[in-house]
Amino acid sequence: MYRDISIVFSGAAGQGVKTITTALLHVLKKCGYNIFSCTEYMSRIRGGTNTTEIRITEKKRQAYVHHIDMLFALSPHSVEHLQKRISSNTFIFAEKERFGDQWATNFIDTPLSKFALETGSLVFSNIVAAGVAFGIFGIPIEIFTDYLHEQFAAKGDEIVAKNRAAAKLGYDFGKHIAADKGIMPLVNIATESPDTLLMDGSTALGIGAIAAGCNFISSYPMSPGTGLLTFLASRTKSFGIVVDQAEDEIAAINAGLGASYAGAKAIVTTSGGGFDLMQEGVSLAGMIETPLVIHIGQRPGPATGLPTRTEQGDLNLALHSGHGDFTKAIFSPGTLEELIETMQRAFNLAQEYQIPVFILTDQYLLDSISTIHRTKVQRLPIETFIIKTAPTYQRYAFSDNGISPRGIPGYGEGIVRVDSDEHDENGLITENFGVREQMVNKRLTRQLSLRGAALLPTLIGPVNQAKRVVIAWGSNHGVLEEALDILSDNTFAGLHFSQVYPLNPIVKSLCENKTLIVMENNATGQFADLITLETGKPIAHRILKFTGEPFSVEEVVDALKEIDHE
Amino acid sequence: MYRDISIVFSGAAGQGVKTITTALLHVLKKCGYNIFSCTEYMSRIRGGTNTTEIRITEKKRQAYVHHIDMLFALSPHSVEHLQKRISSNTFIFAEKERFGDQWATNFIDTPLSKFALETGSLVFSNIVAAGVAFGIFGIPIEIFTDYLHEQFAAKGDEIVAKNRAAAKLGYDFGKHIAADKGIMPLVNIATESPDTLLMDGSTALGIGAIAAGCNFISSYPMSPGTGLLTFLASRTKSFGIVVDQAEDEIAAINAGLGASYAGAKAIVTTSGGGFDLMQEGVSLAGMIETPLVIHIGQRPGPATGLPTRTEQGDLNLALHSGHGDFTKAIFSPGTLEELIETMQRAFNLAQEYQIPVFILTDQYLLDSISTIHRTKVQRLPIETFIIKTAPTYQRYAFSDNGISPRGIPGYGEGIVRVDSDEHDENGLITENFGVREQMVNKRLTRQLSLRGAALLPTLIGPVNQAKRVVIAWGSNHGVLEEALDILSDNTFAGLHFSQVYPLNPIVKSLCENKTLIVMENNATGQFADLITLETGKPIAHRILKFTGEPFSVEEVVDALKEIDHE
Amino acid sequence: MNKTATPFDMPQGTDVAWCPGCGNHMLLQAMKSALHELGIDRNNVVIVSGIGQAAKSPQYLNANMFNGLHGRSLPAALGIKLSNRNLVVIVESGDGDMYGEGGNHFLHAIRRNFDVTVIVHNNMVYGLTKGQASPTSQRGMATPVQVNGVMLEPFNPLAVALALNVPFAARAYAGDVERTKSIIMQAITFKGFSIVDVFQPCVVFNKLNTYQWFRENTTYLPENYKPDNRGAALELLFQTEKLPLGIFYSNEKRDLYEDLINIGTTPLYQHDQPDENAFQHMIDAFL
Amino acid sequence: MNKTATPFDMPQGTDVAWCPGCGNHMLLQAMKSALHELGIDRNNVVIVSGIGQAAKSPQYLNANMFNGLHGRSLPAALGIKLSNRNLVVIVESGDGDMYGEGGNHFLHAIRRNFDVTVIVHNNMVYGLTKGQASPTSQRGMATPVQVNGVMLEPFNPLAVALALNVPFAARAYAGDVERTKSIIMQAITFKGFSIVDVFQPCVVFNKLNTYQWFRENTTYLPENYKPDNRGAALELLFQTEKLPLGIFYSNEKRDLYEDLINIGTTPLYQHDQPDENAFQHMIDAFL
Ligand SMILES: Cc1ncc(C[n+]2csc(CCOP(=O)(O)OP(=O)(O)O)c2C)c(N)n1
Ligand SMILES: Cc1ncc(C[n+]2csc(CCOP(=O)(O)OP(=O)(O)O)c2C)c(N)n1
Ligand code: SF4
Ligand code: SF4
Ligand SMILES: [Mg+2]
Ligand SMILES: [Mg+2]
Repeated sequence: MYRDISIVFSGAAGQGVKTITTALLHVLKKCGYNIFSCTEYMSRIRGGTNTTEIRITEKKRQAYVHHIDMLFALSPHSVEHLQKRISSNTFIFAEKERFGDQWATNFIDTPLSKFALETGSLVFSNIVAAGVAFGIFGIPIEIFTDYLHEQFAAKGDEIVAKNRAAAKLGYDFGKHIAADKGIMPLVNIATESPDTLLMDGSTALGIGAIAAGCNFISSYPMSPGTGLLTFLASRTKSFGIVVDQAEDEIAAINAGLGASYAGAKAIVTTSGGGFDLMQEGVSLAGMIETPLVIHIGQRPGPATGLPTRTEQGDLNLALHSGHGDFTKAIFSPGTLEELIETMQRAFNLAQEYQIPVFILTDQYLLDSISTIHRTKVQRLPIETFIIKTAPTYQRYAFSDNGISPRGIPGYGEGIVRVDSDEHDENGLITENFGVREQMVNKRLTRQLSLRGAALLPTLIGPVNQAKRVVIAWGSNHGVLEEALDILSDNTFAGLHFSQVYPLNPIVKSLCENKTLIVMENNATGQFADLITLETGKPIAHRILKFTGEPFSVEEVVDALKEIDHE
Repeated sequence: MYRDISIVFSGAAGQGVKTITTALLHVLKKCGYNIFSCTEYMSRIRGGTNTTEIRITEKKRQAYVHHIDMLFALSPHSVEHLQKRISSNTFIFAEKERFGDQWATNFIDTPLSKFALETGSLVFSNIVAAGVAFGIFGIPIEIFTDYLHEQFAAKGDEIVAKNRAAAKLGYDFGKHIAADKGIMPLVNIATESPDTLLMDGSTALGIGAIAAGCNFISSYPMSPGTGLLTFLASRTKSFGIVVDQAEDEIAAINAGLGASYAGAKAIVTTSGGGFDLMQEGVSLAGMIETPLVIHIGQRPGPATGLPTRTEQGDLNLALHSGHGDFTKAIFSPGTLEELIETMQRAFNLAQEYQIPVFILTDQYLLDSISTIHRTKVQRLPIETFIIKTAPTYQRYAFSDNGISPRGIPGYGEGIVRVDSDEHDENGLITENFGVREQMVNKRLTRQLSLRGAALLPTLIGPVNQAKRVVIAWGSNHGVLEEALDILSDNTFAGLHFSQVYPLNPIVKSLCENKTLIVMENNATGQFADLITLETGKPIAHRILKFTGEPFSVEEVVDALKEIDHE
Repeated sequence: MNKTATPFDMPQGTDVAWCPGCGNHMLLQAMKSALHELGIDRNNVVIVSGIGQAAKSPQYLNANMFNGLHGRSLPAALGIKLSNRNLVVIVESGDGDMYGEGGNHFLHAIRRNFDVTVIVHNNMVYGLTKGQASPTSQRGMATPVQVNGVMLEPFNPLAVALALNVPFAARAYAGDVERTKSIIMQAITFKGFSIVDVFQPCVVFNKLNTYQWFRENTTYLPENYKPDNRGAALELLFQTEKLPLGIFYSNEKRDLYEDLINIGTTPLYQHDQPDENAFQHMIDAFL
Repeated sequence: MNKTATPFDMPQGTDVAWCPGCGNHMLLQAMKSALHELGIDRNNVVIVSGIGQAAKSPQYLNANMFNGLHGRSLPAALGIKLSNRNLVVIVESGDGDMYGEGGNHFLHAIRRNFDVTVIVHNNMVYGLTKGQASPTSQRGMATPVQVNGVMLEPFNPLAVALALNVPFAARAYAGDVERTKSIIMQAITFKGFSIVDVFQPCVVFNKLNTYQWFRENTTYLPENYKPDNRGAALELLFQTEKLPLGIFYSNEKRDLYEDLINIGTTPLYQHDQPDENAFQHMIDAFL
């Protein structure tokens, strides 16, 4: 009797893994199950192997697990690809006729094509597959057929009827297999209110941006940063967002800065390689003190690397991006809530401090689907800080905190000059050494208050008592939480950072007299180094993964246990 | 009686400061004086104020001093510009008729134009000025007139004669003033062998590159990186160097990598802003394991900043450049000897380890002129590491130290594939997680031996005994040496790093139980942070300067004294 | 040189970093007069530039200024225009800035056809970095990098622009302030992407293309020339003897990007709060 | 499709990541046959590419490969050619790779006229990143980013190339393997910068420009067409009804960059030690 189940669908690109899992997720959500889904796919449009894991859990979980309870293998390749995750407890559903030689006797022959053809066409295979899954779980078929009705109503009654028929064939087969193999139905662990929203990370980011008043995006497509661009593009009309697909990343960031100079709330989105090209623009943002939000969807590098996989390798890159010394902030959300909230925070901070602000995510986080309660969609007040200029306006007037009132061209009677060269208070070029020094200090002074305002990490477990603290950032929020929960060892606690730079001074005290363990998805431990630099504390252990896959709950548990035994 | 004198020439761009100082330096070198010269200029072609300091010293010195013993002010602006460096001990030579209102009674009226016109034309003013200087120093005029003969012989006897006449007028005036003002002639502190070479930093870099067998440069002009490009361009013929001025920095680095792939010894040169644009290329170098030397002539940022000034602000930028984790090395020479040597080392290391290697210099170092004894021009054996490929050749064959034999296309029977995507041993695209992990490790393993082979810092003074160690890198070698010498306090010693990354493990032991003081030309202390990260040692004091000027000997002495009093 | 005072003059005593005799001084005068004669409110103009001698122009012109990165003026100008289409956006750039480092933006900004005026100070050399070849440098010119003379085919900016269907293409000569001013005025008035490539003598680094050279090697398009034929304009631009000056092509029929993407006349800074109903509606779609 | 075995075939069982039915398969076949029929030694060819579906081509062709960064194939090709002019250097790129991200290099590589053959797989869409507009996308095509359809003027690559005085410009259609092969052969044989823009159907993301569309909307240049007139070629390229295929322009009279800068035939890897006399001589000049 499953209280926590992992079902994996895997097949070639174009085989419809996405259709099946979307249907499943919607229906499961409607039933009030806690669901989480993550996906890994190849850098190709057809063929290869794409895999999606759906977890149905009693507690709300937001992490990838390695083990597979049920596998729907749509292609022989997928079994090969997932070999390491398959155990003797894994039920493997596959279609014998597709597998030929590669058929194994413990597979459950699932005649998707046959049922689909019976319904009228092969296109129904995916609905059959979803039907099978529902049959096995023992979830009432009506909820699924209602969903199908909703989806296909526009296409006419016949289509709806056929989909229902396909679903029914699959469903009955599933029920039959469940009985046959002794698979117990999913107990009712459906504790979630139906008032939740189902979405992936990119969507949450987009919602956050819109909530922040974002009205300009210029970007060049690059996985996994593109999702945010398409999300905003599809909302152009409702929210009056200007969307421009740039000719390259350099154009994107310079257009973003031009827009921001003129008063827009601008964002750019990209990934590591595209971001490399934006660095001079980041430096310009620092110099002209113009707000900009930069989203980096991380993926494994160097160079093109693994374009559709996940990694957390761009922290140092963002932190030290752009030549010269100036102020930055970096957010690293790990849940839908955090994605929505930190995006708004990023916009507000960028406006208030007139600096470039980064959001670091990764493929795993952006493509993972989960739920958030409608009421948990945080709305921060939108702050703008634009003033109407007086005739004597000076864009870079000196001030105590380093920040000058922000004027924009065409609003007020002042002239607004921004300059990539070192400049005076008017924004005009200067080579005066004294002014230079003051301007450098002006650009750095704000770092102090920014530090004080930095988000505190989320405490996971008894941080005060525990002697070991496991530190994670970004997408590793869920996996750390779950691993610590499973470990249930009071000597361990966790800290999750959804802002990685600057670090609030309180972080230092949190780390006092602890054995620090940092887990992150890169090869060297970039955040580990940053913690040391910012707090002076050494890092005792680094748990690093850089295969292109996210951490699984199991391997984090194992890694922590190993530390425990040392 | 001067044993150490600082003479400063200052005027508008186009007024000939360079002509005067070049003449002086050549003649002084011929006389065997120890000379050092540094220059600061505005980002404009005509007008403004350009200033060159020439030091004649008893000991060999390679540092800027703040105080001015003698100032030749060719324009009123220059006095204004240099006000802070002028004291009651400064003799100011200027032409009354040029100064009008701005004339001060303590100036020495020096009728350069009048003498020049007497000789025939205003163009001789610069020669007159040089003559005045020689007259004051009491250096025999013949050495100067011989130099003029050499320079102008090709232009005919009349020109030579006129130049001599101009020189004589100036010289006599200088002698007269010296006598009048009680300026003592320069004692004979000429201890240098005449067998020295006189050159600036860019030249030394270029000589190093040629000595290393460099045969390809592709770059886009950017101060102060351009000097290396023009030096190599002017040697195209003698050394068969392919020189291509790229359309932008992105093209430059990608052309460099293409060339290196095909077997060339390639270099690119730029400054921080241009380097920002090269970052994706650096990442590619890391991924395809292709050697490349990258010269960054640093200048003050962010953005365009102060284009013709000096700073050491790009260390973090270089260190963390390019997305993804891979191996790099960074050199930071501080003297002519080090420039020549580390450039060769950079090429050899790049070839041996198949990695991008950086040379960080700055405007101050590149434009400073000094001497190096002919025999001190180090020549390292040129190493290449290219193999003739066999039919079964695999570009990324796994090996213990992570380095695979390097084949190039068209040499041997193998096929040579390099790939920006994650790849297998053949260089073909892969998405296999296991191979990915092995390849990341392959690219990082070599870091270990690279660390062991890292250059040790130069010890200045009694490092073992001293309780305080002052750390400098790059262009601050000379100023640290001189400041410690002047301080002559046994509790202080110095370390100069001409390689800043990776740090040799021995560095840690050098820092054991010392109060560490780091001096550098940037606003945050980038190398200070790196020392802490690499050695675990905290930095007690940071001496930072970021006005766009180099450190002066005086201010370093003062800063160290202040620490002493704490 | 016609030096009438204009509201675009900088305060007296402003230090101008250009060399005496540089063509930029005249071009600046032409620019200021053009803006003045068009009666444009200086609070409503943004001059966008990159880096170079040319790109310093807005430092000497009293209006809003975005003096950005080398080569990147066009994307910045695009961002500005799309955020507030009420602003008059003018780009001032050098031949290296626009056609070298900025070449890709040149191509794709033209494709967009947003309303911007691009003035390129084409001195056929990199001035600020001391005399290397620029994309428009003529064959044979020796420089510190091109020691054996320039060998590349000179970039033909207006031909490329026309190949991309630019709606307005003109060439001027800075030595002729009056006609340059008039061409600039027409370019600014033109709705859409207008480019004016201005021959600008650099008296220090370009000893080949001097005032005299330009006078001898240029000629204005005939009075009766009709700038409505792309093919004919291209033929004139392939001409290498007497380089024609004037407006080669002008065609206001191409749609403006601002209209196509339907940005309203309200500047973005005035609607930076999302519509609350739309927001709830969007959210609810994920229920 | 003519699938003769060639020395450029990859080992049996090599996984090809393109979609079934994609035009790239045919173009690959044309490439391999062209190289084979020209009798080129595969050890002597370097295929350079960027990133995209098109840019994967060299992964499936058994020769030396430099599969570099998105948009950056041309500079890499330049570096390779200048370091060893004995190598046959071919670039395979997509429309986004070459004309979008790589636009600036496209301009300036043509100006250099080094000996390289550039094959652009022009599917008028970004394939690998899932269907956004590319510079050559036709107006009106809706995509996930261009939700209201593409609005920009499509990039006219060969017109731009000709404006830059490219010496060889051709267009092919991947659906016609034989004639594409023959055009590619002529491009490779041509000494200088040769570009072949190949219409390549993307069966997944471009539902507008399908095989059928290309068949209906293209036509070969007449048999008697003489590719020696730049103006005439441009007129043909401005044509928007039936898009002509074939060699628009071919002119071997332009000097090669390799000759102009006088690099010898000895590859650079063979002279990577400085001449000792020259070195001493250089040093002594600073005495
Ligand atoms: C990214 C970058 N690369 C290089 C430079 C150096 N740089 C400044 S201006 C310039 C060229 C200027 O030439 P042009 O645009 O023709 O202007 P001009 O000075 O001739 O008016 C260069 C290469 C820079 N500032 N930024
Ligand atoms: C610097 C950078 N930006 C963006 C990307 C993402 N990217 C990869 S391929 C591609 C576009 C491919 O389009 P095209 O060149 O037309 O090739 P196709 O896939 O259509 O053959 C993009 C945007 C990248 N890899 N690198
Ligand atoms: S260098 Fe040339 S372009 Fe620059 S200001 Fe002087 S004359 Fe003008
Ligand atoms: S997505 Fe299009 S271009 Fe890419 S392989 Fe598939 S059909 Fe070909
Ligand atoms: Mg220029
Ligand atoms: Mg394409």
